[in-house]
Amino acid sequence: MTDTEHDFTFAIDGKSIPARKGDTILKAGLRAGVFIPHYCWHPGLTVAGNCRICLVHATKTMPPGKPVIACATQAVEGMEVESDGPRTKALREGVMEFLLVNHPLDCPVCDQAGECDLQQYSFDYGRATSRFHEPKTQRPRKDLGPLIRFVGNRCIVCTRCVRFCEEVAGTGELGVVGRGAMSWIDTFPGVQLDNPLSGCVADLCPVGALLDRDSMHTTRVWLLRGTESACGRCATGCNINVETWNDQVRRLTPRENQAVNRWWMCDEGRLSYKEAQAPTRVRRARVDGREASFLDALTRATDEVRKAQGGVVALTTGFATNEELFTLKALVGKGPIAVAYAPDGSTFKARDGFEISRDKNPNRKGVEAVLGATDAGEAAVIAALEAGKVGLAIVHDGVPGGAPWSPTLLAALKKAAALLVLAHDDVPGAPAATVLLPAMHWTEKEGTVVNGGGRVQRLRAAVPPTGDARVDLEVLQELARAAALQPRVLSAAGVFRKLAAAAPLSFDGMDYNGLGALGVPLGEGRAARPASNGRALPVVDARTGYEAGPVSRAPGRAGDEQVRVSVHRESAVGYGTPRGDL
Amino acid sequence: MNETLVAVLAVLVKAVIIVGFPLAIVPGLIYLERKVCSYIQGRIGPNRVNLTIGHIDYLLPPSMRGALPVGLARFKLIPGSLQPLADGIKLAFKEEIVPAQADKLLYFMAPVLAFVPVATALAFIPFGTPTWDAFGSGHVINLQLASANVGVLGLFAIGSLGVYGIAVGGWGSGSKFPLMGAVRSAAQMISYEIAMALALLSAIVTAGTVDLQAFVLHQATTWGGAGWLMFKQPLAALIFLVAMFAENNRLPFDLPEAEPELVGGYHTEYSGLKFGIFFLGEYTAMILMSGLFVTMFMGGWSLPLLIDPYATGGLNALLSAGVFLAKLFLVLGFQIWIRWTLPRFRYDQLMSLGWKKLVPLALANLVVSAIVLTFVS
Amino acid sequence: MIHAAHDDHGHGPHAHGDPEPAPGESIADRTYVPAVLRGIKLTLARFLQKKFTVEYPEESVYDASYADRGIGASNPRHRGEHILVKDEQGREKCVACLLCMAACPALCIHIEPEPAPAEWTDRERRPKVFEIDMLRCIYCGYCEEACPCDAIRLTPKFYQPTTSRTERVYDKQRLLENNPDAQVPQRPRK
Amino acid sequence: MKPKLQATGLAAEALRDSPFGESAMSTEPGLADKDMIINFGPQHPAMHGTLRLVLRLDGERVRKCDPEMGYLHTGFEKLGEYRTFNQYVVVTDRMNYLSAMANNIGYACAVEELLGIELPPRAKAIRVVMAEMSRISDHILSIGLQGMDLGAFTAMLWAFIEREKVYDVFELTSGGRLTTSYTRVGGLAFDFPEECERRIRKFLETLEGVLGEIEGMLSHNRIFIDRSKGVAHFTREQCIAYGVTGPVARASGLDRDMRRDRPYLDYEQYDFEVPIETDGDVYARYLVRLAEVRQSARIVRQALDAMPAGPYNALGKVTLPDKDDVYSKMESLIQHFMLEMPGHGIKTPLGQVYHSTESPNGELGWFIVSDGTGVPYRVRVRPPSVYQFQAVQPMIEGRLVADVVATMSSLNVIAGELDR
Repeated sequence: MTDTEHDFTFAIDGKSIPARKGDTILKAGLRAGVFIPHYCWHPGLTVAGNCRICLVHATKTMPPGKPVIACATQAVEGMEVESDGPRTKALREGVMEFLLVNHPLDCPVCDQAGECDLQQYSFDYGRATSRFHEPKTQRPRKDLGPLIRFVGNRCIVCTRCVRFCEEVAGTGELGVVGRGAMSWIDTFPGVQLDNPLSGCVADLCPVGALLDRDSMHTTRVWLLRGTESACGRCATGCNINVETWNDQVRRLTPRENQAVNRWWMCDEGRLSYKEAQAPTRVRRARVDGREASFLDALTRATDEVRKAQGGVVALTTGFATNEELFTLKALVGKGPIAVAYAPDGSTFKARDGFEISRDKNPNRKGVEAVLGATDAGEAAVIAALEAGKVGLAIVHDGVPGGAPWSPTLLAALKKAAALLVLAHDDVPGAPAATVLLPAMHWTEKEGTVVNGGGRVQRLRAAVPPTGDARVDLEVLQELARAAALQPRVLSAAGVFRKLAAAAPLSFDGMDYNGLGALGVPLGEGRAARPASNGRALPVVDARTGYEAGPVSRAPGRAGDEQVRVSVHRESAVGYGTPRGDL
Repeated sequence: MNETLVAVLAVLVKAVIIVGFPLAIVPGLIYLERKVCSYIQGRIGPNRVNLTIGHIDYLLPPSMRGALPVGLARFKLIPGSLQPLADGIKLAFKEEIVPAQADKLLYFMAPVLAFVPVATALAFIPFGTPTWDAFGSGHVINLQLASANVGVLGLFAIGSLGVYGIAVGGWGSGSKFPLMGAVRSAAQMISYEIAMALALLSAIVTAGTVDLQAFVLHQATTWGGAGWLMFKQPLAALIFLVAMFAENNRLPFDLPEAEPELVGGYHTEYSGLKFGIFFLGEYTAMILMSGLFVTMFMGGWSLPLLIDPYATGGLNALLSAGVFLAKLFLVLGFQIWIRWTLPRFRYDQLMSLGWKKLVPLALANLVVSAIVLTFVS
Repeated sequence: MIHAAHDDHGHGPHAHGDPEPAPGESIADRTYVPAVLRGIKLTLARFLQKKFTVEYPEESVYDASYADRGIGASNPRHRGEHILVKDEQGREKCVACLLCMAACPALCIHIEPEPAPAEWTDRERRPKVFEIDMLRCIYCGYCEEACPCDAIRLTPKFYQPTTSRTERVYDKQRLLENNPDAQVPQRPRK
Repeated sequence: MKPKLQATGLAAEALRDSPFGESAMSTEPGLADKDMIINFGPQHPAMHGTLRLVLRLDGERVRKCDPEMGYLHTGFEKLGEYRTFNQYVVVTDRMNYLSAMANNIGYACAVEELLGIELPPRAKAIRVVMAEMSRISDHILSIGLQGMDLGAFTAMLWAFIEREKVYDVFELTSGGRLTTSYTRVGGLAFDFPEECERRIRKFLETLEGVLGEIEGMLSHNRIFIDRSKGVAHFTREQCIAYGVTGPVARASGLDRDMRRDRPYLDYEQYDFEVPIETDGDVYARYLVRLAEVRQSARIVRQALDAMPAGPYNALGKVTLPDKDDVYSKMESLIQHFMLEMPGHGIKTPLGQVYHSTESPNGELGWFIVSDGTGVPYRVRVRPPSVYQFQAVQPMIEGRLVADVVATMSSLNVIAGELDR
């Protein structure tokens, strides 16, 4: 916050904190980088103030001298808050001790271990030993809905989940049952926790009381390597972490992006990584109906491109990345491209503005930006096919379950001299492909997509391609190279640079790495670009930088697999780098 | 029985004994060496390859195994007594690696050169009473294969050839460490042979003969049977003893091998049976030198009160041979004991000891002995 | 005499004007003879002493007869082969919390968790795969230290020859059956 | 065509000349001025570990010597950047593998200094006992090996027997004989068992007699003295210039001992002397080691006599809680998890520390840079052997081949410490 944006300052532990009118101590402190522990408080939810871990001592409160909860106490000009002192320490020790009194010894079997606030605060603020000898209370354990399991004994009744269902989802399935030590969370009678955002309560839960049934008991959080990506399931394009272990996606969790998905993501998107392992998935390449090695198939495909001598048409979908579309466009040249869009699906509008898009194509806006208006594409492709001028038809179908091509178009493909299918699943109704190559799922892809709001976001490869699949973008570029359209195969960043140069209006001034974790809206590339240096390399702290090596097994929750500069954090601060605060 | 026949037979038998002697005794010596050193070092030593009755078990069908009482089956005659045999089998079956740089002829010749001369020189050592009227044939058998009247010289002439084995082996290996070992060995043997010969000269002067059998008789008949030259010529005996260690490449003079410095010295590049023959040659040389020491300084086969030096009976001959063997093992045991007690000299120190101390000392001893003897007699 | 000559070595061999010549300097020493005699005396003494060797396959240092020398009894702290501890019902105690895998400095433990069968009411998770690569293991005992359930222990078992490398990768079954003697008592850690 | 070899110095000459090439074999004129270049190691009976010396020999005389390292590359410094502070203890075992315990202790002390932890008195006393036992085992073996390299094999095995007894104690305490992994940041892996004290006292009783025996075999032995006196002479100034520490430096009159000069683990409480010799040769080093064994025994006795009761781990949240508490108490279970889970655990403050201890071979220093995470940003080790290995060259140039082994064993260079 710059000086002009704050209304007044107050002090936490002697440090001056700028604040706006109406800010609570906790909020202003967090914004200024002073951490005050909290369970029940969440930036996206109303203040409940029931966990009491954020108790601090402050001046100018009523009655004076009484500890206050930082999450619900407004900061006042000149207020002095003690957050890291002996008195506060005693308060937090007391709160932690009470929270742990009835907490079962479940860390070994609890999936939250490793990302559990209870563990963290107990270690940071709690007592070292227990004074409690009595038996612990027993509360129920049940499945609240298709995605969520509730383990009552671990619950600290912070009511984040209750407030989420009430205030965000607006469905209000959850409530607190019982009193005192025997209170827990439950659904109202006859109701299931099955709203489209129900998975978020597992993310919200600071302890292991609400768990994601899907990924339960299959891994541990410290083994997961997170990849900052965007959800490729609908036009909302939620920012997510793709969390993997042993080259398998284990779960998807939302990442905060106020411009896109706030803190949430939908259940459909959350489970969509399973599409990558669908049994119908194309895993092996085929040439003339016979299984072939990928290299043979690719060689055959490049031969066909050369034979076609420009007589190329292409079919693609709203799932292709901008880079793939751009390469496809170059490959086709003046030839037509038909685009198939997934049909509209269900939508859901949360009460805080988060919306599941009706449009299920993650990159419809991108197709429009890269290819321009495409309504005439299908007719032009059919016309070209019917005319018998097509040497090669390329079907790029990266849609799980297959793209909705029109039967006419598919029938017309028979007329092509050769048919190259780069597909994720079988393409129903399509004629036998000359060359069939496996395509990638979006969790395996590297590239950019444009969400429904016109924001250019990066997809990042979290796992290697399944089966024999290679990188789609590289396959398409190999074809372009065979057709002597480009000299060498570029990375996604390289293609994006060419794309940005070729599409001056929409992608103007954008830099692939400069898109960052949160993306940049179309047309605002130049404004978003850092003024100081042309190409900002992401700077990471040294430890994360080293751990990209194969020797390490240390977990990295936000691994950036691109070129990075590793600087010791002290040095990074000294250099004033964009992420020097690491 | 025909005297000639007996004479021929006797020579043949003696020859077999002399040649077989080292082959028969070296395993025992190796066993002794390993056992002594391990006992000194707080270990048990070889005790796994045994003459055990229980081994018969393995000849029985599996169902009958274990039929022997455990005490009987586990009974070990001499623990580890078959270890030298096992070593020999191991050596025989080990791969023989010939270095690429080796001079093949020399490389193959060296072990033979190291073994044959010392084994031959054993012929000069008298190992029993000189006379034995075998089977009443009237033929007097000398318990000494080659009863040359210049035995000492002969022994030295032949025995000294052993150094060629080492020198040739070191050179022929075509490797650096063996070469250094060979050079060291040659220099060391030459140096110490001088001191040794001078020490022997004192003994020869004292005894007045160069016939080894006569040496023994001289010692057995003077000073009431205790006229051993180690008492008459203690300094010469000491010098001879020291030089003997050096001649045999035994610690503290084992510089040609010196495993911490030269890896294995001249036999670094040898493996398998060729190494085994080197090994054999080394121990035979030890037997030879110890035999010489016993003969010349410890009264040979004689022992006062027990052996009558002039008797010709078979029992007396056997007894005297036994006495010789006992003395021989005493000296061998002493060598082994010293080996596991002392550190090793350095090359220059060894040379200085040989040339600057032992040679002048031996010379002085010789001169004094000569003078004293001249005046006494 | 020997010791006395060395007690003051902190101040140099000649510091106190010791009338005795420095070791090896006397005329007797220069003849090498005393060293030889002293050496023979010492080696002879050793020759007659009790031997230190333990004849391993038949005996071990853990035999009671060697109590005076060393361990004398199976040392519960000895870090030998691992076992997976069984509970009263013969199931593995391990709940696949994967802390041992995280603590292992040699990265030799591989565990894949799975939800426990529904009839196991006392726990929710168990290891589907539990493998220790014993060739990679450095027997540091960190896995045992890390285990919050007393499910993995290092036992004094150390005799472990096999004829192939693959046999050295112990799976769950082998670890459960490995050293039955070590299953019963709770191993004293401290 | 032969590939062109890019190498410098003696090694290049060794490569160029075939090991026994025509130059050395021929009787051509010029043979006399042709030196022989031999590789002393990395596989050589007298090279304790995989050390290599390239020697240029003129007969038996060493004209030039190139000490080389790089044959036991463990990468222990790099490993430190991938292991948590506690996991790294097992790597320290494998540096100077003759005194793993001393390495454990030195490393743990360095991390504790970084964290600013004060150890409970019992932990300190146990560490002192273990460090000194480690010194005894290292020195006594070194003395024995000194004998072995000069041909006195028996003394070495006697020394080995004593070392086994120390290892018995180590096993009883830590569960491991050679690779002890005994210390943890903030304390120890296990408490010191009662039985151990009895065993150590018994060992110390017999130790004096054995030292006397080894002395009888070596100290007064004229051959041993001839071989070691005046050999590998190194002056006090040279020691300083080369950074040589430990018994080697003290044998040259460099009166420096970290235990006395910069006490750690409350070494100032113990009454001991730092043995000094001034000759700076192999014999002096032998005498210093011998005297240090006696001083170590003295320290061990004092530490055992005054062994305090109480906890053996630092209080607070750095050390693992008691296992019984982990099974029964939530706070302890959480603490256990937080310390064991990757990405959590001991968080050292941002900063760096250099801490050195007196290991049996000399000053063992640890330079640890922490970036505030649970894993060191950089671990730099200053192992004494590296500096002593550098000193080999000036020590043996101009001397005989036999002196090379005497020198090497007097320096007690451990290959595991050299490469990083």
